[in-house]
Amino acid sequence: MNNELRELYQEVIIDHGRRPRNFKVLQEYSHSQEGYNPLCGDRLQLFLLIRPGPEQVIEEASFLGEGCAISMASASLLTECLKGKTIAEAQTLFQQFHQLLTGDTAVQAEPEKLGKLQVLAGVRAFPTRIKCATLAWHALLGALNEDEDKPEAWVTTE
Amino acid sequence: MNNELRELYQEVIIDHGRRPRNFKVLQEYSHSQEGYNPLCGDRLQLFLLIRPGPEQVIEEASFLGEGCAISMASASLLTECLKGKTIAEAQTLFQQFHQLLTGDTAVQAEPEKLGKLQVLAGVRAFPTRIKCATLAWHALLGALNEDEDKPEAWVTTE
Amino acid sequence: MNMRDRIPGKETQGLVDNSLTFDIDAVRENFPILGRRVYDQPLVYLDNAATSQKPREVVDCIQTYYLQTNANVHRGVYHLSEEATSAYEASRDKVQRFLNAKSRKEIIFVRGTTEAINLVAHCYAKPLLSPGDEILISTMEHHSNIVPWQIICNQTGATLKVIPINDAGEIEQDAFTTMLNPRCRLLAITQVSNALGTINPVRQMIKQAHQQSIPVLIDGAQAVPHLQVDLQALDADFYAFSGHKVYGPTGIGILYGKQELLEKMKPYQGGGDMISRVTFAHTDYNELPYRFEAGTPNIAGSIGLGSALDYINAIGLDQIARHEQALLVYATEQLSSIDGLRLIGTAKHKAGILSFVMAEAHAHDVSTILDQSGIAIRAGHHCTMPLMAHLGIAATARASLALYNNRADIDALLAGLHEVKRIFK
Amino acid sequence: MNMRDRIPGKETQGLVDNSLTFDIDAVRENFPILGRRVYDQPLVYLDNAATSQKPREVVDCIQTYYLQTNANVHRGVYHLSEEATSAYEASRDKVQRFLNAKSRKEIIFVRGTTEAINLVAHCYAKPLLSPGDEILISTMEHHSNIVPWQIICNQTGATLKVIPINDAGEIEQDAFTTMLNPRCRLLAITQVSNALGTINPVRQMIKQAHQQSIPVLIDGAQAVPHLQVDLQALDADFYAFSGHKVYGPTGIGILYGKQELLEKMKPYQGGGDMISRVTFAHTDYNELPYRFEAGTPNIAGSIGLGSALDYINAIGLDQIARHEQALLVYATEQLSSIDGLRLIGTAKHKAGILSFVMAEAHAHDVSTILDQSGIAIRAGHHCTMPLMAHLGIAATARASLALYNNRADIDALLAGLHEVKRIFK
Ligand SMILES: Cc1ncc(COP(=O)(O)O)c(C=O)c1O
Ligand SMILES: Cc1ncc(COP(=O)(O)O)c(C=O)c1O
Repeated sequence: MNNELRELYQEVIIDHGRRPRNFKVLQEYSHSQEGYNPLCGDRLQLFLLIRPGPEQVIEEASFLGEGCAISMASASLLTECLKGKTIAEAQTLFQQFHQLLTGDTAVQAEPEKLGKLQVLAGVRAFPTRIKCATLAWHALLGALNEDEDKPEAWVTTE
Repeated sequence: MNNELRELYQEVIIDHGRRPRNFKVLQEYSHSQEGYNPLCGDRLQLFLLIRPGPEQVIEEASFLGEGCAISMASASLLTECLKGKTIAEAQTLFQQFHQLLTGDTAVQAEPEKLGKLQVLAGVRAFPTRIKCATLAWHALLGALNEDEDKPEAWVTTE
Repeated sequence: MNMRDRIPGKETQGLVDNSLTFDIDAVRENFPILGRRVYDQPLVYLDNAATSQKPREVVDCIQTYYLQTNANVHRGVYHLSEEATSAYEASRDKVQRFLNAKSRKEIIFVRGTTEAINLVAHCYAKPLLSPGDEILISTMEHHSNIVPWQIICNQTGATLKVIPINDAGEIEQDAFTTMLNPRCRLLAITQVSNALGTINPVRQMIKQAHQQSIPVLIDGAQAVPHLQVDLQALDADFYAFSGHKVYGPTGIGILYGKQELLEKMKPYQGGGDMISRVTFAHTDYNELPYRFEAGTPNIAGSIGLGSALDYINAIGLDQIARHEQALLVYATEQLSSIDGLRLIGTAKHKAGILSFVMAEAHAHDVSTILDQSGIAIRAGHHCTMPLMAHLGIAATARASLALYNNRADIDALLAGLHEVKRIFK
Repeated sequence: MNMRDRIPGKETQGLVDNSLTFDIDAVRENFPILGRRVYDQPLVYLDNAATSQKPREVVDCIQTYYLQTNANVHRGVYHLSEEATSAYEASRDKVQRFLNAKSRKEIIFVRGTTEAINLVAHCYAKPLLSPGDEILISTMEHHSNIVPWQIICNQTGATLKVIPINDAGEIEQDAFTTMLNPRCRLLAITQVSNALGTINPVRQMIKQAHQQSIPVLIDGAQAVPHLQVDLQALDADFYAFSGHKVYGPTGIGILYGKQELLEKMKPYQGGGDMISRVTFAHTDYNELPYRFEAGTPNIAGSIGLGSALDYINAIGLDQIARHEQALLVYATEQLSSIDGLRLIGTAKHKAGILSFVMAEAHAHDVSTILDQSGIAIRAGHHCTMPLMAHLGIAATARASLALYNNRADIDALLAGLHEVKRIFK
């Protein structure tokens, strides 16, 4: 196994890929969004419970779906991280995560904000897998924009 | 001027191309056929007067049209040759002429039957010009088949 | 370009690599890309169902065309244009002979299988369809043989009917027979499945369809590289394949259609070459096959395709089929030895396509790990999403064979799959 | 492939061949076919409006692709496929920059100009048309910009309207202005006439059409090789051109469409790559530009086109235009000196196209005689039969220029035409 593979398939990822956390439908949810990657057929449904109010906080997050280890682990880790975050914080998290994977220089990297999500940094060496790692994240953005403009039936990373 | 060009553009051809014989509509005709080469835009209309009877003889032939020296000369020489020929003889003439231009081995060459038409032998070295030389001839075949199956509005050498 | 000097022909009986009757090492030399290294590993190319590699002969032929002959076809009176036109039309003749079509007029150059099927859908089927009519396809079709029919069914009110398959991935012949009916306007099926490898009994199916006067389109994209196709024996009404999957260039493919059907069809695209006379009021269309070839064609692509067919002929499709079958048997054995690996597509008659899923790892992860060892396979739905839905899986990993693959390629694949198991232990 | 090392760029100010600012001899070296002999005479290629010759860079690029990178695009997770996809998509970016389009989503790979126009006719115009609606074209259009509109007008009951031209071969602007009206659904005109050389004032015409909310398609087949095209400045709604006329490969071309228009259009062909999700009941189409690129594309062709645009950029279109204009002036002078020769197309703004008729000899005979001296020109209707009918001639002889033509080519043409006059004395 070469270094890139070792970086990609870390213990945590294999574990979350195999036993994703929060893998269920929330009993009560306010937002839901399907995410789909037509390239490989990965698909998932993200569920969020956001209490209305001035400070919109994500109280619970879960998902269901099927796909590769990267997309499942990324979704699993995402749902773990989201709990307790405000919408603004979630959006910052998206940007940071995207920066981590693509090295986008428009966004200043603040890796400490990502916490455990940093285990996905190895994806950066595998450009074709970035879509897998960001699938749940695109679903997150879709869910948060649901109220605003026309809600898409599903979002894709294509 | 190289030999091939000399062979192609013989005096007779230049002359017939410039001043085609029988270049008119017949006052009375029994058959007529348009010929058209979409490749270069050459077009002509052939007119035949064939008296009905057991021995169908072509009494008169003429044409009108515009095109290159080869197509005009070939049409002019054809109308000269057709007069007095039976339909069967005209068909043999077509085969012989085709043989002259293409070297088709399915047909035995009898150049003496072609008479003056032999000046067109030089076309053989110019494959792209064979269609020009045979345009009037395809119109001839079309005219002779007119009575039989569905008459085409025009025939082409394409 | 005398290939017989460079390619071991049928006379070479050196039994390299066991049951093979051509010299696989010599053949591999014809494909320079096989010498490439990926991540410092030798390339093991097992994605031939997506596209095949090209022998040097084909690439040289394209190069020579551009550097020595290039001109537009059909309309020039000068030497280069004559040469280009002859080469282009000679390629059509090669395709005709290769498929044993009755006439060169039945061979239409298109971009690929997808365009060929769209052409038939648009120019043949659509004008025939009324509400209640049916188009019959199978569960294992490629999107290219689904979507065009969906589009015209939507436009006309006709219905798309789907022949079921069994667990091995074979068409249910009894169901097929009962689905043939007078409202059926066309049967469109693949000869070889790109996702399962299944070789369908198309000759028999065409016969049955014809008994009810139903015309048949065969998607030959995965068949032409691997099986001898005799169109007159098959009696298909339409047949489609892609150049890039038969060792030829991209951007070129063939639609075959029976002359009496093509004659009745309106043209597909309008433009140069497909017309014989244009006025602003009216246009007369050109004769076959040109009526369906509007605009400047892919001249170099067509000539390259002819060269690819020459290459195949020099080796012999029977030899290629024997080689690939032997390798398929070996690969099937080897893959079956892996714990938790399940082959998808176990038809009795199969071409060299091995689709599989692994208990531990998703196809996508399998492909990424193999890639790091230089092994190129495909992971995904293989443009057969409805088939995947039927199978209840989102994706398979797929290794697909070509004439230049050898046992070493399969052994590398095996080693790679063991690595997958180590990572996902 | 660093072309700047091999091609004399703008910095080379050696004024060879009079007013030229690039080294024409060095440029000719880039085109190996120009070294060919025909009937033992050096080739003089003056049929560039039909198709251009290819620089070695472009041919090498195609060869390198096939021998080192070849794989199918968009669907592979392995290295070769990634490389091929990157190269293919990089080519799209090059086209976008070359034409200054706003977004890469607006750049669709097609077979050529003909297919591009058919796509717009079929997917954009046809669904809009009702009886009484009009499509506006001009008298000087190529069949590819006539026949697609005729077909959809026939199908929908719309009317094809034709803007007249004056004796010089220029669009009658007054007539054009009066023909714009609320029933007009599309204006489709060529930027440069392939038969006359006329450069139409398309920017102004687009502005006028837009004032009445009429969208405009520009046939750029003869413009892109010779003029700098800035799509954002031009504000064309659709723009089409062919790779093979801009020093690129056959079988590839571009349709540009404004994003907001493309978004609203139904797909053209159905198949792989143009969909995002397929069930037997329903299909979701992919996003732009892929929605219009069904099936395996002409990958090598697209990459070759990118390389051709690199080649042009390395020399500079402004330089090319200057060179061709200077040569056009010279050739016009020389041809005008021949007794009985009449130039067809004498617009004030002209590209390097010289159409003519001779009193003594038909164009076809002219071409045959020139060919024997190695000179390739075109004779015929140039796929503009309605224009020929308007001019009252069946055919013209046409010499058309490219960046590698020089005065010696024109001098050879002159000598050949004198030979014609000797034969037809
Ligand atoms: C003005 C014009 N439009 C359209 C075309 C058609 O281009 P293609 O044959 O590459 O589709 C041509 C080339 O012949 C042309 O000159
Ligand atoms: C069975 C089958 N049909 C159709 C196609 C489409 O071929 P292309 O993409 O060359 O048009 C393919 C290849 O992907 C295939 O495998």
